Amino acid sequence: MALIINEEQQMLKTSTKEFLDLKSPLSSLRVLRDHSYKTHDKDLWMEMVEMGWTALTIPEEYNGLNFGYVGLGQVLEEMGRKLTLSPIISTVLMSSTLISLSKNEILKTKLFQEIMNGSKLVSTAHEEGIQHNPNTINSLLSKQGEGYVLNGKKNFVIDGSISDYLIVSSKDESGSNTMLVLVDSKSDGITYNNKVHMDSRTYSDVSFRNVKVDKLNLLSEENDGDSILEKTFDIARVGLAAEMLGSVQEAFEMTMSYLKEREQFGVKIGSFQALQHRSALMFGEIELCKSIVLKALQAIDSNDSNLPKLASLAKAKLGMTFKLVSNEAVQMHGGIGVTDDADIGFFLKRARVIQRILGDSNYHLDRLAKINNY
Amino acid sequence: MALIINEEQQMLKTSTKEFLDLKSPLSSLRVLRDHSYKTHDKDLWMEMVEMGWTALTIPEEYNGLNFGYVGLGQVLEEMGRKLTLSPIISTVLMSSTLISLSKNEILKTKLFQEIMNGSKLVSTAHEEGIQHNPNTINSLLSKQGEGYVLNGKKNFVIDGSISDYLIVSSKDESGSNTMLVLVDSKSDGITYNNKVHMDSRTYSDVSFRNVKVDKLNLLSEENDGDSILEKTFDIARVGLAAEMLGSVQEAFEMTMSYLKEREQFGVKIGSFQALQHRSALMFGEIELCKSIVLKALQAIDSNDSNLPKLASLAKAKLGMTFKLVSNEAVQMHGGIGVTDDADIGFFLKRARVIQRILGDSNYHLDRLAKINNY
Amino acid sequence: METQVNVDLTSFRMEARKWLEDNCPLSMREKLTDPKQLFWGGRKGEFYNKDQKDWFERMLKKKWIVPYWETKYGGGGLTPTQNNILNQEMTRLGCRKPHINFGITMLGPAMLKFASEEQKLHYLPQITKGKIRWVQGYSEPNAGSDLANLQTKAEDKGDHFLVTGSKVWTSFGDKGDWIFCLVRTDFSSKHNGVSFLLIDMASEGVSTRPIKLISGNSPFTETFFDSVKVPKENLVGTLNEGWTIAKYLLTHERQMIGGIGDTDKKEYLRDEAIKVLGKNNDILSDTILRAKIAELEMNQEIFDLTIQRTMDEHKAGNNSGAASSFFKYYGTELSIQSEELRLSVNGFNASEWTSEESNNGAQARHFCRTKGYSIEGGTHEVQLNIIAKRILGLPSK
Amino acid sequence: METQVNVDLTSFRMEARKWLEDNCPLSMREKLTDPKQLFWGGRKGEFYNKDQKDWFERMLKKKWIVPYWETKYGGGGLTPTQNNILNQEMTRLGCRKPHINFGITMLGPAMLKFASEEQKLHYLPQITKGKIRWVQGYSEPNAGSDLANLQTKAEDKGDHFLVTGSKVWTSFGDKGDWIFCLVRTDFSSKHNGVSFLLIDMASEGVSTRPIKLISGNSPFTETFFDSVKVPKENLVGTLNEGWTIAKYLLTHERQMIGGIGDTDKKEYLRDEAIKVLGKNNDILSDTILRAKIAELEMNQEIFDLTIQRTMDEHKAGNNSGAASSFFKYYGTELSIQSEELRLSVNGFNASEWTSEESNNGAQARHFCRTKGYSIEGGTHEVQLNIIAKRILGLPSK
Repeated sequence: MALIINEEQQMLKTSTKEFLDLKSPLSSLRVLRDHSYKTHDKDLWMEMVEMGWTALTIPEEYNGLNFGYVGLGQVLEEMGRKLTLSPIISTVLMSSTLISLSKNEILKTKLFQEIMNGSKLVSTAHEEGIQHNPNTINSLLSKQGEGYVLNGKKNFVIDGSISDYLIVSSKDESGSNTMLVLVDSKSDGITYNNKVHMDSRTYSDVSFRNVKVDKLNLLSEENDGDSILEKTFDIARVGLAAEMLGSVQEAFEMTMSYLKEREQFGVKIGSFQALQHRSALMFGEIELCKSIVLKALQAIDSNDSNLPKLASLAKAKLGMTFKLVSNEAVQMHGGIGVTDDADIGFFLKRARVIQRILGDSNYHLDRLAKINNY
Repeated sequence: MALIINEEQQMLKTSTKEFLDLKSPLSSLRVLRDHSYKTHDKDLWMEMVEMGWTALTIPEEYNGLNFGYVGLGQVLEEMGRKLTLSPIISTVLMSSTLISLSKNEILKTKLFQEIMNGSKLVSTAHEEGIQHNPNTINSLLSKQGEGYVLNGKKNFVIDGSISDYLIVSSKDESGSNTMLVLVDSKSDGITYNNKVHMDSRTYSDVSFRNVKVDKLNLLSEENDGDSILEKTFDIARVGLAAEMLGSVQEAFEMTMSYLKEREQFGVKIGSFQALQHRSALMFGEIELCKSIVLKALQAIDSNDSNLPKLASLAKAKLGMTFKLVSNEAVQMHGGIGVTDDADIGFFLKRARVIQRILGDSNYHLDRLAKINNY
Repeated sequence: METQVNVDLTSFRMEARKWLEDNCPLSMREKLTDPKQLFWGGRKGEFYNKDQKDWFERMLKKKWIVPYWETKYGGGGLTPTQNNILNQEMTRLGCRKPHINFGITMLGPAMLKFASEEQKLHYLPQITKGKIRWVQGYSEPNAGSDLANLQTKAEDKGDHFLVTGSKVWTSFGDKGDWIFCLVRTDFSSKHNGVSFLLIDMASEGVSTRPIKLISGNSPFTETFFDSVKVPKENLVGTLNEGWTIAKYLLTHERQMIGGIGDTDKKEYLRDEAIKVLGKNNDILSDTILRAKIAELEMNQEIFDLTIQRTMDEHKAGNNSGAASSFFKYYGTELSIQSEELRLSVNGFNASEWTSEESNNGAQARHFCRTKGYSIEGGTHEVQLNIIAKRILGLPSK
Repeated sequence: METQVNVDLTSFRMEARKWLEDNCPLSMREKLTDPKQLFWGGRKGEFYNKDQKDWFERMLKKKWIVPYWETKYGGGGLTPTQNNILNQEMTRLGCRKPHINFGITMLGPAMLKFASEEQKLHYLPQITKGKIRWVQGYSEPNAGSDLANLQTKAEDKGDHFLVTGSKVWTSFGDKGDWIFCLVRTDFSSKHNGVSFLLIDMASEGVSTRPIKLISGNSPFTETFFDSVKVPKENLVGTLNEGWTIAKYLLTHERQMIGGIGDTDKKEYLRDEAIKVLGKNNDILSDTILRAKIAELEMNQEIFDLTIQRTMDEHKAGNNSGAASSFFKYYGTELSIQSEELRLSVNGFNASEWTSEESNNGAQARHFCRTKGYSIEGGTHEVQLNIIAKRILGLPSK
């Protein structure tokens, strides 16, 4: 497949950009933050829903747009440029992806409809440590009568404070099967500790204490829990990388503009060769980022068996580049760059949080080596 | 102890510099190389012996100068500036150090005398793999009658092609004791494969096949073989770091001169800010190098129990800095830098070889982590 | 003779140790967990608790607020060696500094070198008593690292200067009493037309506005001067030659930011990593992070040795060592890298911003704060320029 | 219609595959182990062995030495898509290139764009037959990366130019037949006074001297012109506007050095490391080296994708992608880093210089050779300058 986006995908990207330029400039983040760290603008979210963003990856048979992940990637990239706050990561990129991999057709049909019409938000609850660690699941799903009860603790649930449903990973009583269940977020026995992080987004630590789960709410069958989870993670990693790609480009472009504008010692600071070389190096890294993000997005849509490797390449590379570029962007902005008045600092902060979601660069470099058997 | 060299040490350093400026400029290396990779200039070595360099670290009770390793470090640093070829690393830094740790007083007295009067050269043979690995010794010293026989293979013996004696590490028949023995390099059963390396120096792979060893030639007693070897290695690592410090400074200074001299695009290339910043960063790294080398040399003389850590800090830091500076030096010399006509390339090549001796930077970073228990 | 000196120093050490043990409250020997635990003095200065007050007052009485200044200026009159010993003993016990003030670390040294005897006798004793909280004013909105472009002007009005303009990056300008400032007294030349002036911030026409940083905190203000009358005797040094004093002061600032003279006990990132991440086959479970921590700690350890070596060379009368620009660059760079790695170590916890458990996001905010270190007191880029030109002698275009 | 094209391409692929399988000797499908295994052609060109000769002559007869040039110029007349398919099939089988010549990769493209029809018909067919080994002459002893400073002059003597001066870094100048040169034809302006000239190296007054590199080998020479007569018809393009051709050619050179179009089969450093160093608890025993290899291979893989993306964008008529300067910089940088890591992997063996076991120090010499990659064809620094100014639009002073 050619490593370019097609005309339809380009149109989606352009319309997303135009929409966000108008409705969600970078300054929106500051406004929401300064309103007691509001999680997102609900009206804006309904507009996004109307534009079909929650339906992009849903197959036609469920009345979705079947636009694929390359399409969703373009939307995420543009949202990354504006650091737009919305439930798209939790509900669409993670939960809807997970649901699409489930064989529970009844639940799938229902949830897809609720996601597409914007009536429900869904979060996945899967982390149990302070680092991403998909291999550790201590939460327990025990049989009780016709159904189950869930016990355990989950960390860092994205949008946990606003979602209507939670999809929770757990082990069955044998300890060998990974079980994925959907629970109503208001169920008895669920308690939340909502925490604002440095990117002004809210993540929740969630406790489950004897939470009743109907057997109809099982999203995994015997034995497919792990594979659903792993594939969801890989797809989400690529989606996060797409978001990061947008952020990296925006931070870089803002910095290039600043270098062309700001004067010091009587000349534009962009004329200093040391800054020019550092800028050229960043340019190169960003070119690399564009290629791996697109390749990995295509791999999702084409069901490429290399997805795990490509997902790790994307998450590792974007993590490193976002760190580099956000550091250089703040540094090159000088004094103004470290003030809260400047928007450039938002990228620095987002870089540090999104880096950790589903594995940081160290995690994925290590995973790449393991995939390549060393 | 103050981190400065005293007046006597400074005088030794100055006189060494004056001597080498005259007798062994950087160009000598080229001359020896172009004479079929001659190992060293024998007359010059005898002059060094007369100046007392082989006696510097030998205690007064053996008629040595007892000048200590800070003193030897100054000599090695100056030799590093000229990349002087001589047996000082093999005979003085490694073998004489090892001998000084032995309790075999008869052998010690004899060898010290021969080293001090320049009549004998001594190499240590201790590597068995293609990476430094002090924990692997497969060479075997078996009892035979009154004495022993030695079997095994050693790699990368410095000056193995010219030494009169070899000090060889081996295991006894129990496999648990490390034995250090002195053998005449011409003994029956020893064969050499001499190899010129990229630094124009010769290293030997040496095979021992039923080589007879007199019991009087044991340098270790039961149980002290490992500790003698380990301490010898740590001292030698610091000495190598001192040599590297000289090389790093010389390569850097040659490059700074070139930057002030060479014109391109109508200006001195040293006026380009990108090169200035890279130069400033190198300057900083070299300042750090000076501190750790002196601290580690002092630790040898004061029998500081932190020597292992300081030796690894020195070898790791100097390895990284020599790599950085030799790369930058060649790059900043541009086209001329990659020609054989220019001397700057000699530093590039030496950096790659000395880096590997007794553990490269990776090895020592790993060792530092282990010393600090993580 | 030599022996007598050593005996005296040893007994000084023993006395100092005993005095500190007797007088430094236990809570004043704990690691700082909050900037409020530092006492900055001045008109608005308040003590955090009784222990802090006791500690300050005991040290004040002992004349050890600034132990190494001459007694006529309110100092303790200690020799450099005695002062070193006192520092060592304070570090050994973990004693906090009783008082922090730019008057001690920056203005004081400059006054000792450039001020008139009258000025010294007037200002320095007040500093040693913690009566004035000093603020510095160099940078201006459009000057940044380019001090030669200063616009704040001081017009000569006979018995006073009339000062108009503004300064940015004045540390805690809203909490300070007096500001030492660079002002332009002559627009005809760039470097030579600048003077060094002391201004009472209670004067009419002085106002401040906090600058909020990306850390969410406001350690700096913008300070405005609207026709402020400043008595002529507040000029330090020669008119139009304030640049000399500024350069001298910047050197001190660089060393401060670079971490020289920090008496805090060391905390190792590796210990935090071992605790949080655990080990696997005896080595830190994240081997990539392990290598990065090892390299950082290598450089930290060698940087500390380099500070020591430079001080020792200085003592030995040899100033061939590295310059303050290098210390400023490298010291801040290590702090920045260290905080970056700490984020990796602590994962999801590290980026918390508001929760109580995270002490109001202390770690994340501190990380953000370090991003300013490579900009304040001359950016990284300016330091590298200085090294290249002044130390390495590389040519200008 | 679309379908018909696809059918044709598929059958072209099948035919090409079969032809290659039938005609490419097995030894010509092995990995290169020695530069001599490449056939450079020209007057002094010699075949390494019979297989090499057969392979060259069969490809020559098939017109596949330069398969994508028009048949009137001696090419095979393949479309870009067909040519791509042929390349893919050659890579699949591991076929070596039958002939290497700067005439194909550098001069040819420039002539196709800038030469007269007469010149094209004269020179290009000779190139496709491997008759002339071409050499390039841009750099001069005191010009380096600064081509505007060229001093080699070509004086107009009516029917010929008289060329005097010298060139450095002429690749294999001692083995070449003709050189394409930048010469100064007007000293009154810097960029515009340069012309592009073809010179027969057998002409009187041309001499060469090998330049020995730190690798110990001499892939370059210095070439001297002592009043060399060059016919006027050897001028390519417009007089005094050779700079345009030079820039075009440099772009090609950058892509070549940067590794684009490399049809070698991939060898992974990780495999070498696993073999040499072994594993410990399932991961490479040297965990620090492991992380460095993983990072390098990550960048190699993504760089390859970036070449692909750029080509795909180009095909789609979109040239927004990265420039040749970036490919030159990044491609050479990856080669350099890879050889550096290979030294670490192979330890004591890696630095051998002369032994037979080490193939006369092949690895160490190759490492040394890569140090030139960041200098030849415009230094790293020049590439970064170009990216900063031309792509990012950053201002000059």
